[in-house]
Amino acid sequence: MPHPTDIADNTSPGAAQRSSLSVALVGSGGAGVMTAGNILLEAAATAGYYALMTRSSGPQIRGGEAAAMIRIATHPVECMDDRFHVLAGVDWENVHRFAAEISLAPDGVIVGDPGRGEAPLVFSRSGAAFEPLPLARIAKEISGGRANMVLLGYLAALLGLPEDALRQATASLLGKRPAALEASLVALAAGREAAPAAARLVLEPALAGPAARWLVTGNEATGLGAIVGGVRFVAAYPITPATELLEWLSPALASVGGVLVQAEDELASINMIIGSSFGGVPALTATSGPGLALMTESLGLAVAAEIPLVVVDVMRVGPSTGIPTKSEQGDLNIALCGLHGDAPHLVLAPNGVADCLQTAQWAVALAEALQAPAIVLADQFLGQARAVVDSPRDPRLYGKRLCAAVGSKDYQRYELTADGVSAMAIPGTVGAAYTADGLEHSERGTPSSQAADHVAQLGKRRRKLELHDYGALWADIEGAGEFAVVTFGSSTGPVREALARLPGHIPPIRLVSLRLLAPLPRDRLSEALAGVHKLLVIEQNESGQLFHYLRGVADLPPESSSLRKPGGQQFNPGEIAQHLIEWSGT
Amino acid sequence: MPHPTDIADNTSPGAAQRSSLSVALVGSGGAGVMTAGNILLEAAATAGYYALMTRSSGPQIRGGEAAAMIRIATHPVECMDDRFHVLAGVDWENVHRFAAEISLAPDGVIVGDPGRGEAPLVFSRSGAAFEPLPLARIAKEISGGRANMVLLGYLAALLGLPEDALRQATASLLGKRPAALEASLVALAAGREAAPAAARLVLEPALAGPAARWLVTGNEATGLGAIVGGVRFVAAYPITPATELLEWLSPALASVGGVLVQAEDELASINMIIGSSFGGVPALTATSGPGLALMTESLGLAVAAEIPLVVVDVMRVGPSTGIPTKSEQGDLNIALCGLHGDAPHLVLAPNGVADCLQTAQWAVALAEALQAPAIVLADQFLGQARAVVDSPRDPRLYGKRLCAAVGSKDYQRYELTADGVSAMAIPGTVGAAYTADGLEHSERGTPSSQAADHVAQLGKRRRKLELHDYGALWADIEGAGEFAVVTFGSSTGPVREALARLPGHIPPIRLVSLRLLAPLPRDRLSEALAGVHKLLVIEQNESGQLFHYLRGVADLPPESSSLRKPGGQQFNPGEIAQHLIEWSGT
Amino acid sequence: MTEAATATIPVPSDYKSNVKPVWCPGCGDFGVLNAMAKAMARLGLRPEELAVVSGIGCSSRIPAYTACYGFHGVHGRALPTGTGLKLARPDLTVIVTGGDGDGYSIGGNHFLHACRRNVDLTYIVMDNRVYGMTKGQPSPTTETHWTSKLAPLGTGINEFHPMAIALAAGANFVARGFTGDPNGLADIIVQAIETPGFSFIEVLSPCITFRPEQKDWKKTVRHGNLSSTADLALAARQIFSDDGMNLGVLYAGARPPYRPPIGRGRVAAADLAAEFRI
Amino acid sequence: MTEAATATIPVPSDYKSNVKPVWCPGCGDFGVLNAMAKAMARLGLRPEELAVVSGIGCSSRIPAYTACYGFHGVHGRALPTGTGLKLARPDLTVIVTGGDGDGYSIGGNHFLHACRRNVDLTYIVMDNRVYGMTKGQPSPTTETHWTSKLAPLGTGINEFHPMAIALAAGANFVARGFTGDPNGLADIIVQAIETPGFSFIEVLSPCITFRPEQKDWKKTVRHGNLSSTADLALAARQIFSDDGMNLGVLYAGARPPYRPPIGRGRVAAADLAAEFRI
Ligand SMILES: Cc1ncc(C[n+]2csc(CCOP(=O)(O)OP(=O)(O)O)c2C)c(N)n1
Ligand SMILES: Cc1ncc(C[n+]2csc(CCOP(=O)(O)OP(=O)(O)O)c2C)c(N)n1
Ligand code: SF4
Ligand code: SF4
Ligand SMILES: [Mg+2]
Ligand SMILES: [Mg+2]
Repeated sequence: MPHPTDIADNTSPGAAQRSSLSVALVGSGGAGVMTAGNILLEAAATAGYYALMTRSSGPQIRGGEAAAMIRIATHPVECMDDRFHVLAGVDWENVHRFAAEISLAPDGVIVGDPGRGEAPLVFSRSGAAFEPLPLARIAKEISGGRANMVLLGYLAALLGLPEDALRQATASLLGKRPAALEASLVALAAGREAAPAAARLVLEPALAGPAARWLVTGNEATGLGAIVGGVRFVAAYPITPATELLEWLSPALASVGGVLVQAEDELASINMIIGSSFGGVPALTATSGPGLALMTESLGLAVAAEIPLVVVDVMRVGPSTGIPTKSEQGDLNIALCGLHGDAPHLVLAPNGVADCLQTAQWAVALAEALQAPAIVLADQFLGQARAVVDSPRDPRLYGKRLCAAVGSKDYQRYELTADGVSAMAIPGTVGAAYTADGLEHSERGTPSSQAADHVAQLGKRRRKLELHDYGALWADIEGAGEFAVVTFGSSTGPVREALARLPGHIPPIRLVSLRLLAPLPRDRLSEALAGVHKLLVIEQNESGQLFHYLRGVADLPPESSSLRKPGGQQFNPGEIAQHLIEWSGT
Repeated sequence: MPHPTDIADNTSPGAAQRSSLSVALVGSGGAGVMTAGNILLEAAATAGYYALMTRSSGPQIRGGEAAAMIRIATHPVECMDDRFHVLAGVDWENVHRFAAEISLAPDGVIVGDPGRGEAPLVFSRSGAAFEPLPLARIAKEISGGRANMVLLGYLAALLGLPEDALRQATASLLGKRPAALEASLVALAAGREAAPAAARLVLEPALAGPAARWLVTGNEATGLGAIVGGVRFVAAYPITPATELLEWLSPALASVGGVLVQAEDELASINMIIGSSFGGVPALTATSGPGLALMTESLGLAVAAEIPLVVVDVMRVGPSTGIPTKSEQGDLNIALCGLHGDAPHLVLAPNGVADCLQTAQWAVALAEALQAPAIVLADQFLGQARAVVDSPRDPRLYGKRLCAAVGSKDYQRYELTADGVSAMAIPGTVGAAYTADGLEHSERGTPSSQAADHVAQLGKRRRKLELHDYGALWADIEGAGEFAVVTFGSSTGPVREALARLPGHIPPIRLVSLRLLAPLPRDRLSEALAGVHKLLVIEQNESGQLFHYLRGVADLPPESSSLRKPGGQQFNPGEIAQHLIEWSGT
Repeated sequence: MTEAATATIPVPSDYKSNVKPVWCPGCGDFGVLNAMAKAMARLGLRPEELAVVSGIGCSSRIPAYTACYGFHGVHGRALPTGTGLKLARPDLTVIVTGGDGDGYSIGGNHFLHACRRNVDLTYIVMDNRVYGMTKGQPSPTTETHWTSKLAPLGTGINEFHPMAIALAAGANFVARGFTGDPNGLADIIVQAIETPGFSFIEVLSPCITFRPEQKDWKKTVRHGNLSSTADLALAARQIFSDDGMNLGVLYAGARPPYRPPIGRGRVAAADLAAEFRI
Repeated sequence: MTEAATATIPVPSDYKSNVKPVWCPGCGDFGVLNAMAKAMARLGLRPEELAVVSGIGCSSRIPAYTACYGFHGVHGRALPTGTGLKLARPDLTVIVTGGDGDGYSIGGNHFLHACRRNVDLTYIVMDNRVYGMTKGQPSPTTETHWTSKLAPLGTGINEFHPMAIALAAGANFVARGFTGDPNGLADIIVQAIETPGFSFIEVLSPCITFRPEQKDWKKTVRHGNLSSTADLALAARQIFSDDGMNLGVLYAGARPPYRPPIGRGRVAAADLAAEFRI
């Protein structure tokens, strides 16, 4: 049985050129690691590559050691590779803290200034070769020259990135500071010169131009999807890792005539967007686990009073304050079952950086169509990863609410319609004034403690979600065969890549990546799993939340099992491939 | 196949005496329905009967129509009967609102003042005979006489309750107001005189004296259990139907040297009890669904920082504000899965009025032993029902925490012990100062964003709950056979009675009433269900929360199905018996 | 309200719905409902241009008793709901209502920040110094020594001073009314609605059932004893000698309200994608 | 702290742990930690008799840097946690700490009610007029026109006045300190802890990273410019002319603290069952 590293992504392991290369840039605070990383990413994009960058930093609030982790490939990438090919250090201060996140390939390279000492043993014991580069000395010779730029020039040469692309990217990021730009260009050139002529780690040429590509983070894509879907009001309270989404939204909303308010807390955020949506303006808030927990009472109100809205939860490691800067898929439980009483609502999850756009947009459309709250489960990985992706397809889904007409006769806000959706009167509509209520109510909205009204309204609220035709977007389904993997969100990237590493694998394995988690389209899932007799549910949390949820509500094949890993460190394709081989072999 | 009403609880249907009789007393605000009901209940207790009383009232805040529903029996009763044998109205104003709650037996009796007109058709069409009683006229003839007391005297005679017991109960409830008491005794006698000599509805003689019985509500029993278990600090915010629990606790705690604080909101409540428990004083809060929703963020803190505490959720109809005065088992989802991240904790549910004591006491003991939060799912029915019960057995379970000793060397608050429980240092302990943290942490408690620490601490927190020996209290298991019913909480009463109505039923049906819902003792459940090939899960909510939870985490027999009913109206034994017959017959 | 009524001069009854209040007979909140209806009629706004938002409590039941658009939300969150509504729909007149428990206990933070944010809302608190809906527990404004089942020895805590907090937090209009004087109260409500920014009205509204002694308020209130000023320091000084029974407008400021830029952008949503294209 | 140290005269370093702060070099919070340690040493309390409770934020990291018992809870809830701890354990000295976001934004309601409840706590807020931990968003005390990514045009909202609110809500001790003057701040902390009831200290503590202009505070603060009074009206008047840069004790009242009856009951728990026996 082949070991997953043997079947790694690089089509010709021994060859000079590779289809995917991963670089980790590290250094202490102020070393310019992030600037260099961003330039490298943009250069890769400019040169026609796909790419992905994630970041990590030490416990210090600011100014501590940092790591920029970049993967560049000739094909789309939605996760990091198992191993890094290059570790490039401006210096090595405290960078041993990143050891768990940066596993070096045995044939990898460590680049650093010999004057700064050796790379920590946790890295060098991988067997990677040390390539000395006198960063300080070279930088010193350039007026305004900085070590990070020298290192970057060297790296670009090592990887075979065209010089032009690098210069262009540098100009684009540093263009506003001409002096810095000039010095940087000189430093880049100096670094390039110092690189070996024939590097072992060279990328295959990019397959196409970057014409139809975007460089975007998941948080930005989510924000754009929300606005395109129709959101014009956002109230939120800052929280890592959702803050950047809000910071992107604030000016963007203003430019399209919308508004973002910073609320005093999450209780205010959710109720402010309820107010806006009651007023007819589609609304959203974004938060992370702790904030979502504070919103569940009022999410129940949105269910009962039938107020459309979207809550984006950019998940981080829990429970409690957990690890704010790391990713986990641990809020599935609370998103699905965190409301008191029987409170049916929508739960969606994007399964890639670009998919954040489509999923957010769909969430707005569904919330508005079904007059129900929708929770979007993004996560720190998707939200903060910056990626070069194919320009996302426009799903052409827009918020459209069934509204009561002026002068509706005998208007009943909570009328028991066949499909469960009843017309909502927007304040200002003559003759349709009503009071929205979180108390159980009659069709007219008058509070009622009669069991019959309760049964009827519970049924209405469930029905409207169950009867809706969600179309094909509910999941991405790939492959065929009697074995299947079900996953969601940011676990999809490594699962998909693991499967791609097992071409022609016997038995063949299907992939179902769920985009709509609640209500779970049970019939469609059964269809998607027709003929499957062995199922594996893969997710990033400790307790197997998706696995238990699916067992609870769906009819899974008898041989169903679970592969899970707590957050703090993403799955990599290799470990999944390894597991798939063992699992499908038994 | 017999219809469940044919197999009703009354051992000899045609006979003059019955083992259980149900009476509904109704009237408009100020008619004294509740006073009369309470006296009747206490009289039944004094006469050696078991009994149960629930109440209902109209939408008005105060002073609206009211109904006291009382069941008196020679055997313990934990639910209302299918039908009422007597409907007694002081007047009929708006009492049609209780129609759904008061279903009259065809051989029942309606008692009322002919001067007040007839009982609403919704009641009289049951076929019940109308017994006219000139309440107003009789009461008028007595100085200070009131119609409710006349009616009560009549009722007692009708049911065959000893005169002495009634007088004693009246004295006990009105003893502080001698004038009212005297007038009442005269009115009772007058009512008794007006009753027919040979009533059709007479109780069998009580089997034993009331020596070892209690008259208690579930809320009171919960409060007592908590205090006996060791709770000395309560912080809470009023909410129906938990308020009476708090109102009982306030003076009771003071008398044992504890304290109750009214917090500004539920966020404060939960954090105040966290503070108390961190300080070493066992603590509790009580709330209902909306309040529980506000507490989940900080419940996660209690999980992560390993703070023992108890939250009692007296469930009412949800979602949102729902129906505050009615019961539902709809908060199971949020109690089990409402915390963000992987946050293992305890969830318990009392399955009867008296069991509230034992379950609350056990919850305190478990929370303290496992340094974890415990949620107790009571409900409006259990909490507010007042019942005559056998004096509860003392479970002899007390909160006992593993504490760090003075001068512990190299004290590590979150040490990775084998059983997952590590010693907690109580502030004041010399040499063991530490900082409790909701951030992920090392064994010492220092915040850590390392995946390895996260994995280790997640494992510790899960392990301590999973490895604990919960003993026999986890469930009440009754009967044998290849068919089984699983239920919990206040649904247990009607299920148990339904099974009792099917003596010798083929196939025999087992009952498993879960007291410990999380962590679910999976092995014990498997044992309890060994040999079962058809399973029915019964619960009071719309979506089948227990059913889906059990499917998700346990291995249920292949033929498992669900019987559920939304809140607002309790299950009655007859409808369950009917369902069991159909279900077990196919 | 009939179609015709919109064309004729509005009367208070145009602003009441036909839903029967659940309040106890004699509850002070009836008078507040009347005063609101009077004020609305005087302002001549159409009911559908008005929205009444509330939390949970006896007093918070008021929206459904008006003929306006109403929102009966969760306990303590009426102000954020009203804020979101007004920011998204600046064309509506938004009145936020509730009780002392809803507004000052669980909702205290939103009260602080609504005063500070100064969105153009009118906030009417029916203060009965008790939790009516949950049957008689002390609220922040309850007198220290009032005993109840939950606090058998009294709360032992100083009372909350809503008007002092409103001033300190930056409300632009602060007044006290009495339900027993619906005309005077209606005057205050009209003035509050007409004053831009956040207006706060404390209304003494007895709870007949759990605080029957509050029936005496009709004897103890002092009409017009607060004198309206735009000087914050003067207003603060009045508050120091206030015993809670003085009626009238305490403070009417001129701070411009917070106005959201909603509807003013010119970019098409799809064009926002430009920044991501390589 | 070593065993021996408890017997000798305590020094500030006895009150610091060996956990390395995550704060940025130059962060104002270092000075607050030093001042707290100095104050503790002056008071001569043993570290294990002290508990330091906080919420979430850069400033809220402080408990673990002391050698006392510490509680690092969730965002905004430090005051209730401290309140519960103090009520259950009146023998401990409880200090609650945090930032302006933690205390005045999400935690505003608890601030109001802690002032009002007057439990014997000392509350130290490190005010840097920004959310440091989440990288630079405006807090309630942020100046209206300060621009940031989240509020590119400034907040447009009046600043929150913590001391005015504390006075209006009933805090028993109100003062302002500056991290750049650890001795003066230590004096204030000592006085706050020694004054029974709820003591509130606003500490100007610059965020070097997101508000570098706050480095100038060392030039703009005015030492001892607030004059301590027990007269609430006088204190209120001082607040009206305060620009936020005056240091010292503003108010030291004599309201008796809320003291729970814990430990004073005499009934055995099991005897409570008597009332239910028939
Ligand atoms: C989250 C939550 N906590 C508690 C309650 C219970 N509750 C309903 S109304 C109320 C207090 C009402 O007092 P107030 O606002 O003064 O209104 P009043 O009834 O006196 O008019 C409370 C505590 C609730 N509905 N929701
Ligand atoms: C419920 C919740 N919401 C939001 C956050 C994110 N958060 C962490 S710290 C913080 C603000 C900190 O500001 P401040 O209290 O002023 O402390 P500073 O960092 O400035 O010292 C926020 C919003 C959180 N942890 N929890
Ligand atoms: S309980 Fe009090 S506040 Fe509530 S309706 Fe009755 S009188 Fe009014
Ligand atoms: S971000 Fe600001 S407040 Fe936070 S540690 Fe750095 S300087 Fe201090
Ligand atoms: Mg009130
Ligand atoms: Mg701050």
